[in-house]
Amino acid sequence: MDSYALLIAATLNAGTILALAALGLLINEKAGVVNLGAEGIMLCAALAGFVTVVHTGSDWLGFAAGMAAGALMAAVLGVLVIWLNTNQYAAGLALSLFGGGFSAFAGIKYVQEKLPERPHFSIPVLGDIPVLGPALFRQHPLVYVAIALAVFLVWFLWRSRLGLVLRSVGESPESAHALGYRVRWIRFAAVVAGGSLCGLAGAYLIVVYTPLWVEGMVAGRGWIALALTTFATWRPARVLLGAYLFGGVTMLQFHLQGVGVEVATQFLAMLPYIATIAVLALISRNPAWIRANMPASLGRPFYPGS
Amino acid sequence: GKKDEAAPAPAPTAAAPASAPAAKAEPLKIAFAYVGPVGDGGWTFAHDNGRKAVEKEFGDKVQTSFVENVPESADAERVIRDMAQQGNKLVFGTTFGYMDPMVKVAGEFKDVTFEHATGYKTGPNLNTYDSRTYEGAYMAGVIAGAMTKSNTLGVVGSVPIPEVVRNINSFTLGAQSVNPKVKTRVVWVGKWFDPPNETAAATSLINGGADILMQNTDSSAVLQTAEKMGKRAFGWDSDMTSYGPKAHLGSAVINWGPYYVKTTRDVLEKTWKASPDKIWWGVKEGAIDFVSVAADVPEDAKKKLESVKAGLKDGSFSIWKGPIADNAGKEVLAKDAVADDKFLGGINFYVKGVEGKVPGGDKK
Amino acid sequence: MVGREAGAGGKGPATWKRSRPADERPQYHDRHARGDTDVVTARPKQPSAAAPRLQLQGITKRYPAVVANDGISLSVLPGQTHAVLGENGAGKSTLMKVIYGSVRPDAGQVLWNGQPVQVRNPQEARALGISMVFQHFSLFDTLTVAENVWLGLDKHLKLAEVARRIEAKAAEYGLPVDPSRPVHTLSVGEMQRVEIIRALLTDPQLLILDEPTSVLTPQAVDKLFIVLRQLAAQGCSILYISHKLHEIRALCDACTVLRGGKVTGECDPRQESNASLSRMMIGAEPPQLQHHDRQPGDVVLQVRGLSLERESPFGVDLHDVAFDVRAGEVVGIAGVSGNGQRELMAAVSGEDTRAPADAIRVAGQGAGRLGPARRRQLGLHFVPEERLGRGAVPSLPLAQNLLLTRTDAVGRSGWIDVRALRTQAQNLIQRFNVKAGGPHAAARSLSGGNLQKFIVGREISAKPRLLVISQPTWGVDVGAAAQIRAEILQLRDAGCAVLVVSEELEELFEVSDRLHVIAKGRLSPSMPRREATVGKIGEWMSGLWEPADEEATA
Amino acid sequence: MIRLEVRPETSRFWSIGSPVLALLLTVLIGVVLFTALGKDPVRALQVFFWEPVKSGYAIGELAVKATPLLLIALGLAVCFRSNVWNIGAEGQFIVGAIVAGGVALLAGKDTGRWIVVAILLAGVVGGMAWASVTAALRDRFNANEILVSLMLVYVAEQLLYYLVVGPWKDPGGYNFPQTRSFEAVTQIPRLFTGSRVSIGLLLALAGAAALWVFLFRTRAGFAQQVGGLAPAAARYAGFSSRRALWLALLVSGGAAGLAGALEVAGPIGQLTPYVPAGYGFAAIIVAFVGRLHPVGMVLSAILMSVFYIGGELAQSRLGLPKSLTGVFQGLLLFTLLACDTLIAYRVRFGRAA
Ligand SMILES: Nc1ncnc2c1ncn2[C@@H]1O[C@H](COP(=O)(O)OP(=O)(O)OP(=O)(O)O)[C@@H](O)[C@H]1O
Ligand SMILES: Nc1ncnc2c1ncn2[C@@H]1O[C@H](COP(=O)(O)OP(=O)(O)OP(=O)(O)O)[C@@H](O)[C@H]1O
Ligand SMILES: [Mg+2]
Ligand SMILES: [Mg+2]
Repeated sequence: MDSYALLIAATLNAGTILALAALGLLINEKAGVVNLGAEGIMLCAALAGFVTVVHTGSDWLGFAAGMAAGALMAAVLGVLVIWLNTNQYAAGLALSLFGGGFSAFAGIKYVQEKLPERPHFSIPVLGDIPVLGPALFRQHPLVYVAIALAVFLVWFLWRSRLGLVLRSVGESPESAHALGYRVRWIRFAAVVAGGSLCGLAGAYLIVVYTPLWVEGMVAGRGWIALALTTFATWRPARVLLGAYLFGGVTMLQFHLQGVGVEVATQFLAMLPYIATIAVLALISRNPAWIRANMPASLGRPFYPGS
Repeated sequence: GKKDEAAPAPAPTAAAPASAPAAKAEPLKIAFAYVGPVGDGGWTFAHDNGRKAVEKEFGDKVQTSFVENVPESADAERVIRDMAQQGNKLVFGTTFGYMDPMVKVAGEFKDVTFEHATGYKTGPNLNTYDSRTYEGAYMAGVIAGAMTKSNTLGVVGSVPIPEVVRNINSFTLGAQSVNPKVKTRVVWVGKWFDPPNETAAATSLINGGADILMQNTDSSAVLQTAEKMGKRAFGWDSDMTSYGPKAHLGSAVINWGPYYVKTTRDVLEKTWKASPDKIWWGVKEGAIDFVSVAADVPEDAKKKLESVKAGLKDGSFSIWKGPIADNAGKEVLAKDAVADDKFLGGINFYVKGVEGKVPGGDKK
Repeated sequence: MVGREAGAGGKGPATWKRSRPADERPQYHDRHARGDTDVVTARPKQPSAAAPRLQLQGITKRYPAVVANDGISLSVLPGQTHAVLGENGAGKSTLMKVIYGSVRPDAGQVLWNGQPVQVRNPQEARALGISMVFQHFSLFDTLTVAENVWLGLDKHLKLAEVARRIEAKAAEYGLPVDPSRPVHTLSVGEMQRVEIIRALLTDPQLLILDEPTSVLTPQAVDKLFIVLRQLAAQGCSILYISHKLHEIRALCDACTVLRGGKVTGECDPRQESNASLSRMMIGAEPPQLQHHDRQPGDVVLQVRGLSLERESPFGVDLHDVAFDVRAGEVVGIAGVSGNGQRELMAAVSGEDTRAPADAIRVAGQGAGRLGPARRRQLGLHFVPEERLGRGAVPSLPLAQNLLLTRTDAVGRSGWIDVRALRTQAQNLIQRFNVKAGGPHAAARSLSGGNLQKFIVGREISAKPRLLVISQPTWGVDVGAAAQIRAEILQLRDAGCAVLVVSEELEELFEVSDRLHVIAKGRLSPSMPRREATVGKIGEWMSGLWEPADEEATA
Repeated sequence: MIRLEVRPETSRFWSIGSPVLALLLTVLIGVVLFTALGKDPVRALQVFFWEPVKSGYAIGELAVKATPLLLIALGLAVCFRSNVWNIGAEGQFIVGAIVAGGVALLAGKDTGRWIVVAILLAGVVGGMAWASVTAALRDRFNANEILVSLMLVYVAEQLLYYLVVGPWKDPGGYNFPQTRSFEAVTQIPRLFTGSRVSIGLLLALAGAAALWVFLFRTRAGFAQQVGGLAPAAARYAGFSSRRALWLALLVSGGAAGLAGALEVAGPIGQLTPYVPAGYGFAAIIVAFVGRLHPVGMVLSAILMSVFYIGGELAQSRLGLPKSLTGVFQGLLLFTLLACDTLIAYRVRFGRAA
């Protein structure tokens, strides 16, 4: 029983990385911009966060640095795809490749660094409930922030006027432009916001999940976060659920090994990826479903005045 | 062998002396090919410490350089050939995957000495060397057996090759030598160096009840996970005390320095000889040690550790001495039989007390 | 926060104020509340009742390739319905965008109610009281009507309040629309209603309409005109752009004619004829079409019992469609857009191959299952209504665009003879008077009308046995439209079977020998052109044709 | 204020000038970086750009590196031109290598040279098969090919790993994760003695020529690209989008698989977990930098290899970190994308009037 409580706790922990990044990407995509640079952004942000914590000793400054790094890189992408009308896929890939290379390069000095003692968190009272406490209430505050963020986004995107404007820009930038909205700046803001959340995810990975800098340590989580937005059909609550599902599958492969299930470990290691593919196929099967939810101008450049 | 560049390449390492006396003989150029980054804090880091030991020992008589992150793919051959072409007379390749490329290049450059770590192919100018990491694992096991409360130990494994399986077994044997009730659980991450997954694997071992962890991977992630979750663990390859001061029980370290210094001296003095067998150094030669034992380890465990170490040093103690049975109950070493290096090199089973099966172990 | 004191003054011109119904006033005040916070510079300081509502002086807008507006001056009086007339590319839309703040002029001045203003963006324009309905709808398909309107309002309102106001406005002008429906479920006419309601909700003193009727049925046009006249009577000025001269003559009381970015004339359209207006626009009257009666030949296209379920959720089902097209005749299909034209064209052209083979026969062969390429081999050529992106690849040169439907320059092995291709394109450009940089010019560098000429030319010069052409002159100016229509008739006279789908009745009356009407996925019986009247066709467009008629043609 | 103004027509000058400018900018940034790292920039540039091409042997090594990059990039160009975003070429490369390796393992002492042909075909088939998973999921379920193809990379890696630690493990290999070394007869024929350049280079160059003809001189190639430029126009013209999807993925999968076969039966000579070396991802850069044009890709594959080898040399000669290569590759792609703006736009200084 207790081991399952801990499995749940580990799942929440692993899922939060994905949730933060995927919610950020969701904001991007609702505004019509695909950010294939998520992986590179998360890497650089992780490094920035790590370096900051190493030098200042403050986790929160680390998160802030991660967000700033994410925002900065996303801004570069934003300028390329929004103002220079560069192909979004190509620019995103470039960002991923660059981020991977740059973080490895800049991080060499930090490979052996370690962070000061990691704090423990527990919500008073709730954290002491047997089973539920260790499962749910002894998490890092950002775990709850991710949940709150999803709830906020539901309200923001579907209930607030600003959210409506954001969606309208992703839906038909031409119409939004005709109505006088500053499409490019709105998209840019969304890209930067999304990038900073990806950055937060990277910082969370390194400050909370694995407090250790290693090149390439994001290990595909940026791509999985991208997949999450599609298979959540661009709904924040589903993004959250998907992130936990995926975090759970990742943990499960080790859990199964630990309890002695005899499957070739390689097949267990494939599990998260095959799960992603399967869910993606299931969700995408119904084109009407996708069309009704996908921002109509996703991935398309916008030329004002055409 | 092309002698294109007259000007010698600038010394790549900061420690190299700025001005070589012109009158003196050319320094011996030594190159190291590393599989990981020198800053991994583990395997490659330990090798690089060995390189630094050589520089310290011989000063301006040698000039060392290295290439890190050399993939164990088609690139290895080019990098190693380039090292030979650049006038290096001694080339170390520090991972198993460089074996075939080194065999190839060694055939082309007869006047260069090649040293390959952890492989099994040799040649007239190619030796293979290794260190008995399992001795360190055994010593860690002794401490773990004494310290465990749940009698469940956990090991995060990298790749299920005999070396790693041997270490897991030795760890278990060490633990059982002080606490027969001990069981070991293994989780494989499939990579030598993958901190996030090492973290996840360590977490799941702890969740499954293990209270002391050991790892045969190249990062400190397992130790740090134990620190965070209030359990205990060991350092591996190098002293990792500072990565988890509270969790750290001791570090099984590899010291490549002695071997590298000896080899370099042999080459300098032209006494280097080809060895058809693997040159395998351990506690006895000063290549393996167990250091920084935690303060709260009980005295008898510390004593036991010291006696094991002493026994390994003078050869009076053998870790792999029968009777030893595998975890299916089959006897693999009869009573009082001592395993030879060939046996050790092919270990492909778990000893009694380790749970599960070696991945791919049933195939042979 | 600023609402009260700003609203109190009622800074609009007197005429405007007088003409407003009392219950509209709070909204009017709201608008000015916004104006105070956001667009201080844009607000006229001192209203003067005598001044024209809008005055443009020497507006110039240069684009890299052209001077779109060259020193244009015009003025619009309160309550005036002012037409702006000109060929494609004359600069009408650009001028409107300058007024609405979405394009910034290089030179010139805008006077609003006598005060010089700088309109920097559409929000400022709306704050002044200028609203615009664009040539292409600026609606968001997946959003509801209310959300769409909300996005076009600068007021801080709750969505529910917006919905209430939509209903109130709809009732006032007789433009019923359900605020909770997603826009993609609306017909084109309804979409335009949403656009107009959105414009009206900003309480405009000047409403700009850029080609609003190109997608409407005659009935819908009549309804729109009623609304516009009502607005004008209330003192709202209207700037109205259309290529349909009779509309302008029916609706407008002033007219400015542009040619090549310059004003070439001003007139009272009620005093003019189509011919005189054309002369002002293009310097000549459009050639009169020669429509000789001719005995049609064999059936080239035969459609029988064609029923298809919609493919897209926003589409229309086809029910038991049947018709013939004979060699040497032009058959027209009238109807309001969104009644199955798109689906019928896809089935006929081969883009949709779900129909049973025998439901569509081309030149005697069952073609229902054949793709577009195979149908072209049977002699069926098709001109789609969308030029850019469907009829032509925007980024490719004209020469390459030939390869979409023409294989003259392609060898048997699939090898392309580049030189032959270029010559072919050059010949087309000359023969059809396409204004383009040459065979290497990218399709997107052409104006809509010129691209349409090129595409029509591409299909006509293939010497088809059957030409299917959808919206041949949509948004195309009078001169080019006349040229395209003449080409269609020439083709007919040469013995080709032609099927024309259009929403413009004028056009269908001009070119067709027989007419069908499509409504809700059903096709009416055919009617000879001589018997066709706007009234009757309009009736049929709502799906009301006598069963007796059906028997008559069966 | 800097403004961009749409050119009436895309600039021919800049379509060639932009990659050159991008390279110059990258080198410039490199010089700044080298100086910042305290290295002599002239020497660094020499190591990076001159040493990899200064001798016949060095050029041979360059070709060894460029061959898989070019082959994969050629396939990817077909995909990207058809708007099919296959970014899982790495996975197709791995599976091609696996299947080719499987065939190579069948060879015995007395097998004939024909086995090489079988190995290459097996690589092609393997890569195609892996790519067709992506194609099928996109075709049948409309699943996003970017994500599917990428996820399949990880799956392929595990599959390879499973085989080399499991069923295909070398019985005499001390349980190390690798297969036996292939028989000598499986070795891809080399072009010259003393160099590792194999017939793979000829295949890649022939592929580039074939691609040029296909894209620019055949109607099938035209049809293939229209779907990427304007899907509705392709439907109108009757060019099947499914056909384009399958063709694109099969071609690129086959090319990547072929590269995998050439790699395992060439310089590597056995299957190990280290077969995947990132060529599939680097080829994406090659494809873009070569602007999806066969000739351009030949040049960019060479350039990319220069970066790789120069990066290695910079380590052993200058003590610079290996990851510099990744930085340069990323930078090059970035600057190129930015410079490409000049093709469609003209830069104007001053305020928008
Ligand atoms: N954004 C732009 N960039 C460059 N040139 C433009 C732009 N917009 C319009 N033009 C040019 O300005 C001229 C006027 O275009 P405009 O759209 O105002 O014409 P129009 O009179 O509205 O034509 P139509 O009757 O087809 O609507 C055209 O020649 C066009 O090429
Ligand atoms: N952003 C732009 N950059 C350059 N040229 C443009 C731009 N937008 C429009 N144009 C040019 O404006 C002209 C007219 O464009 P538009 O899309 O308004 O066509 P149109 O007015 O509908 O044409 P037509 O009246 O012939 O149907 C074309 O020549 C086009 O090349
Ligand atoms: Mg216009
Ligand atoms: Mg127009």
